[in-house]
Amino acid sequence: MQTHLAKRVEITIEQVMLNRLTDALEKADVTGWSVLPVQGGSGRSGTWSREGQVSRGTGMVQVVCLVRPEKLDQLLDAAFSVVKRHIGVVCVTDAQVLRAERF
Amino acid sequence: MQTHLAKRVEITIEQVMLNRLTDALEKADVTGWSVLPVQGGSGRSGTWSREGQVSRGTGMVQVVCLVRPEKLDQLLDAAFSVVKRHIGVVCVTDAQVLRAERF
Amino acid sequence: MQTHLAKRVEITIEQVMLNRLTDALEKADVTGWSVLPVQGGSGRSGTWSREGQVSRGTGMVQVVCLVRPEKLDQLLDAAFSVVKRHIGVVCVTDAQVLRAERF
Amino acid sequence: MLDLALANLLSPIVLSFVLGVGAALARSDLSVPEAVAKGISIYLLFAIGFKGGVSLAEHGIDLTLGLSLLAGVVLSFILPLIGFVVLRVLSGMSRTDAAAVAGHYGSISIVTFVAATTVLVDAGISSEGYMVAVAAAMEAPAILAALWLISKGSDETDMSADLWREILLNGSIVLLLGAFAIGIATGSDGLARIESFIVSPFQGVLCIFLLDMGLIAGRGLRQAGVLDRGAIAFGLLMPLIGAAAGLIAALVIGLSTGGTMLLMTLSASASYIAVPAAMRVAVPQANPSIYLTLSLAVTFPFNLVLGIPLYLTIAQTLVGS
Amino acid sequence: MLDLALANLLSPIVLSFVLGVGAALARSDLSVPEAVAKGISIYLLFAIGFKGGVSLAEHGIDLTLGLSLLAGVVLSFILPLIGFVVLRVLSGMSRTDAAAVAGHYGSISIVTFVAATTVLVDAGISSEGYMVAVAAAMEAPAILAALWLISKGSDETDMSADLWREILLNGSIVLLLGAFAIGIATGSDGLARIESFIVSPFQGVLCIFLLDMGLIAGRGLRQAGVLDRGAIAFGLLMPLIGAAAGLIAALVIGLSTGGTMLLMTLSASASYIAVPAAMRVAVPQANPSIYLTLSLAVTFPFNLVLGIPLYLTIAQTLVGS
Amino acid sequence: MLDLALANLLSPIVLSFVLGVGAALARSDLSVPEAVAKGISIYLLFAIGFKGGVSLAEHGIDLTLGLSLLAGVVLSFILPLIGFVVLRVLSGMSRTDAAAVAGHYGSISIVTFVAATTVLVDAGISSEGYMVAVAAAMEAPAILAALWLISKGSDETDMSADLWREILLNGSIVLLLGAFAIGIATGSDGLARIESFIVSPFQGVLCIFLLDMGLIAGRGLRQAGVLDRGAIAFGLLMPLIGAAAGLIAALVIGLSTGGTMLLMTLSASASYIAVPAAMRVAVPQANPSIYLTLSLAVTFPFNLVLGIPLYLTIAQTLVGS
Ligand SMILES: Nc1ncnc2c1ncn2[C@@H]1O[C@H](COP(=O)(O)O)[C@@H](O)[C@H]1O
Ligand SMILES: Nc1ncnc2c1ncn2[C@@H]1O[C@H](COP(=O)(O)O)[C@@H](O)[C@H]1O
Ligand SMILES: Nc1ncnc2c1ncn2[C@@H]1O[C@H](COP(=O)(O)O)[C@@H](O)[C@H]1O
Ligand code: NA
Ligand code: NA
Ligand code: NA
Repeated sequence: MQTHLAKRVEITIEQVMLNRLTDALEKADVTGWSVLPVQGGSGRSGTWSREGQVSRGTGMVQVVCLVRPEKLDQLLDAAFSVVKRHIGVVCVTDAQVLRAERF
Repeated sequence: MQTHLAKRVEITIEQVMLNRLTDALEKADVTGWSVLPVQGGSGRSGTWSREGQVSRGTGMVQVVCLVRPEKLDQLLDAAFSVVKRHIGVVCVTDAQVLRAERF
Repeated sequence: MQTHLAKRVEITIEQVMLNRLTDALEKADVTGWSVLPVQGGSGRSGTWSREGQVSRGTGMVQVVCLVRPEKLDQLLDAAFSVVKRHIGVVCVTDAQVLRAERF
Repeated sequence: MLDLALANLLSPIVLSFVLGVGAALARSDLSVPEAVAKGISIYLLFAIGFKGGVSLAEHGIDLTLGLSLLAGVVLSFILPLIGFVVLRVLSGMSRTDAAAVAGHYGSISIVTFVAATTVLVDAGISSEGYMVAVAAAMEAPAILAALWLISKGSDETDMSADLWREILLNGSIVLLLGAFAIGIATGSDGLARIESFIVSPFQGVLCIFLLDMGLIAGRGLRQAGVLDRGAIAFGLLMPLIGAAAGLIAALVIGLSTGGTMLLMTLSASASYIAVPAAMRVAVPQANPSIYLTLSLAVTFPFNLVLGIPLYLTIAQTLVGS
Repeated sequence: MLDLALANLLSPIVLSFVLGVGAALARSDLSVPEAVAKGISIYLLFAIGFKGGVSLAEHGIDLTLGLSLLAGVVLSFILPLIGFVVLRVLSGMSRTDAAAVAGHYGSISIVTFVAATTVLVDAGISSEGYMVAVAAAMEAPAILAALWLISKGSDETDMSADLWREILLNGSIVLLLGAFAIGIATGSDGLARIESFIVSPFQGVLCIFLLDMGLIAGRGLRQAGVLDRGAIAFGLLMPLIGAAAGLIAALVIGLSTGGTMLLMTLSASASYIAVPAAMRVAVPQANPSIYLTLSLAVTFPFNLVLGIPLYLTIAQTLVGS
Repeated sequence: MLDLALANLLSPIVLSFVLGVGAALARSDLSVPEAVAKGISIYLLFAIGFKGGVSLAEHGIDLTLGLSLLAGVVLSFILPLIGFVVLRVLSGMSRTDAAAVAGHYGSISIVTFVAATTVLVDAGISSEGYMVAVAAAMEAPAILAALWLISKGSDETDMSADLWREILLNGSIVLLLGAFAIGIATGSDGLARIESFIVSPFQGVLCIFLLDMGLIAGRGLRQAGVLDRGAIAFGLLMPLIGAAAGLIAALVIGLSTGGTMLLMTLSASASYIAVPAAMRVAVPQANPSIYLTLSLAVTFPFNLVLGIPLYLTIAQTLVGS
């Protein structure tokens, strides 16, 4: 089956920042993403879990974006502008997608 | 630690189509997958979120399959037959797995 | 945007084993991970779904760790020691990350 | 009528809905978790089904039971055909979209039904317990009609035995009919045992559910751009056409005032659970934003706020109160 | 007895369970969200624990309290040993699987216990409030017995201080005993304040929970292929053996009719929460489908539908009503 | 006072909180699903808002309404400034962290407020219905004060129109005020309809919520290492300062005994929903562990267990009972 090169970008970020991130993505002309719930984790600021959250609103989510390789830099700039001062992790992998016209 | 080449296929699809997809996977002799909930997203058909879903049943899920490289085409054909006329995104990455006998 | 090589390790494991896995990760000096809920799946031990779980505690989760390449073996050893006798799948992909100092 | 409309407007139920709409339009982050909303809808379906069954067990089977079920099935099948024609005249929608929308109006909205029964209870008007079964019977035929309309155009639809099983064994229908059967089996003895769960707190729980419906409808309204003017007109006109059809059927069968009002409400209401799910599977090319927005952000509020008191007034006038 | 069985069968609680089983067997998509089911089980544990505590506070500590706890611990440890032997005779299961299954039957099912207390309340029969504490005491020893059985075969098990902490501080046990303690501390004054939360709607909430249990049991039945005939026979026989053992203990201790019936029920019921979780950690090589299906799709329905009225009849006959 | 403190301590509500703390400290896996906790908080906000509105509708608008709102706004803005100074003296926290913490103490904790109203209801003491609106008015000014304190230091904060919209249209505030408005509009007629949902089971539901709060506070206590001694002292002293400020305002305005106690409680309590979320967005460099632990694991338990009976005793002494 015919596949096309793409980049898979996975951004783990605080729920309260989600709207700001997706706004930035839209401005950077990235129109497709999926948001996955994260139920816990650990990092430099310690360990947390959704059910142990003091303020239930401050959990994290994972935003997965598939983009054409040439759009990657634009996307990373947009994501970084939001993630910069905030907790968050950005991870890029090479991928193949079906139906390239969608990205 | 000894690892083995594999393909990681990630299919984002409407919840209502999940059973049809997994049936197709089974027919294509793919026996291992995990289903992750998706809590929102954006694409050509607009932005949605699970809590803002009018019909709560029509959210999306992400199906992750790890398969041996030689099974990839079979898998993609099966997935594509379901995804074709429906909303959905398919993404393949190269991966390494432990315990190859499981795939 | 400057990115750095990293490994993305995805461990799918029973919820009851999660604490044991993260303890092992911590001992292996891996300090960052995110836990994603898994709502169902299929494997050699059959098909299951979270809502159809007899014992709601025995669902699965996916632990995603981003690490520097040189830490991979350490991580896999730690993960394998827990996954070995238990249900579970480990998958590694090459990735690029922003802000390497975090990993 | 004006009094009734005002009283209805000032009920906690309707105001909770209005609060939800307002919060969503103002883009507040107020939201009801998906699991809680699903839990509440399980509660409402169980309670309404059970109470219907108990009422049937107490009042015995009416001669009109069979006729009412038949009327429900026929209305559910015919209303989409009427709706389709009206929609093609009023709006510029594609044939497929129009058929998908029309299908929703043959089927029913169980919350609208629940709200209507609450108004009846408050007004002290009794109704046939089996109307719950009529509601269940009206889910599926509308889907059939919509798919028939679509397949008549050259568009492909994806029908299968699997889909029919899913439609007929849809969780809401099974729960509603199951609870109805349990109500019949256990009668008022059974009711006595669980009354303080399914009767006393009912209206309060309904408030929270309508708050959530309001939030969803409000979010829908923010995207109302997908609807042209003709479509919106349809969303307000079609419930009246449905109610009229329901009224005629009720008069022919000879239902009570309460039963008449409920059959009108069922006919006037549009599905937003069973039909959308079936449409996503069978007709993925139809745009879900159109039918969901119309059903939930236009017709549902109309029925809740104006339709229900109107239907009650008409029923009282024509059948007697 | 027949009357009682019939009355039990026609209670909304049992019928809700039957509805769930039917819906699952028919492959309806009806489901109760995981969070809602967990929320309801928190409610049930809190309510049953609290009421037990209040009843203890009111009736004072019985001389039999210590004996009952002891009996619970002993039963919980011994029943797996008996079950293991029976299972090895009846079924072709591996030693490890047999030991894991047997462990479940020493431990208890709190919903079965709750359903039994509901039957007692309906029948106006009082019981010792501390039976709730006995239930909690019966969780852990059975796990110990199962692990001992397994370690006697050459199979490795994965025991650790961590696991013991997890078992003993299992959320369900902590909540049950914690609520029990709160009930003792606040007594009937405390009960009066929250009565309309934990008493009046109790049976109704239980219906929804049993609907969910039915859905799960029904899905389990669809996979009943994992069980051989001998295993199924065990699932029906073992509760009777357990009940008999519980009965003897109750007669020796001198419990009331209600208490006797509850100790029989506890002994007859099989765990499906604490033990499976412990088994997954300690004995991952044992097949969870076998013990979960047996406990939930065979023994639980048996106890709910037939066992409970049977145990009550026996208790009434032997202790007096 | 001692009697009252003891009675409070032995209430099911406080004991449920204690149970949660104990379970978390013992590292039990007991937990309340996130969706259920959110559902319960929707229930509590709706109920408390509604009842406040009904009480306003019944007793009419007091001359003191406007003054109370004004007092709330002023207290909410000034308390963080006082808190900031106290904190800089007592603790070695950074300027940013200190400002973020201080902001929490100007804002309010709605559960503390709810617990206080429950104590009033139990004691048969009435209070001004509009205190609910005062609670809502006290959320935002504190955030403004905190951000002003931070921006005065050179640290950057991330303020925007968006953030203000989010703060002011925060789900909790919208729901509280919305339900308050519905209560005013429907009055005691409306209340009668949903009383058995929002009044009778209220205290029981609150128990489950406080169980969850206890679990969270207990987990926080396990991480209390982030707090130095000065910070902990602040967490116990600041509520008393707040209560004193609230008392003065209440005496000046001339509130009733109940109203005085509620304004003291509001001033004494620290936010753990609206302010933390705003701080995460605007001041990500402030450490959330510090302000969350202090607010939830130190000040909340203090108010719940000791503060509330203390404030009531003082109000009764100074205003009359
Ligand atoms: N190396 C990592 N791999 C995966 N997720 C991570 C990693 N580091 C941080 N995270 C996630 O990001 C959150 C915040 O990280 P931090 O800012 O380092 O505290 C953590 O709680 C995890 O959910
Ligand atoms: N480029 C993308 N990357 C990740 N997820 C996507 C992408 N495009 C679409 N999706 C997901 O698929 C759903 C439907 O996409 P669409 O059919 O384009 O509307 C979206 O709501 C997203 O959840
Ligand atoms: N090939 C695979 N790809 C993705 N997930 C898998 C795969 N195999 C197993 N899993 C996940 O791991 C669980 C247990 O697998 P197993 O031990 O093979 O029964 C399954 O239920 C899936 O959630
Ligand atoms: Na209709
Ligand atoms: Na047992
Ligand atoms: Na305050």
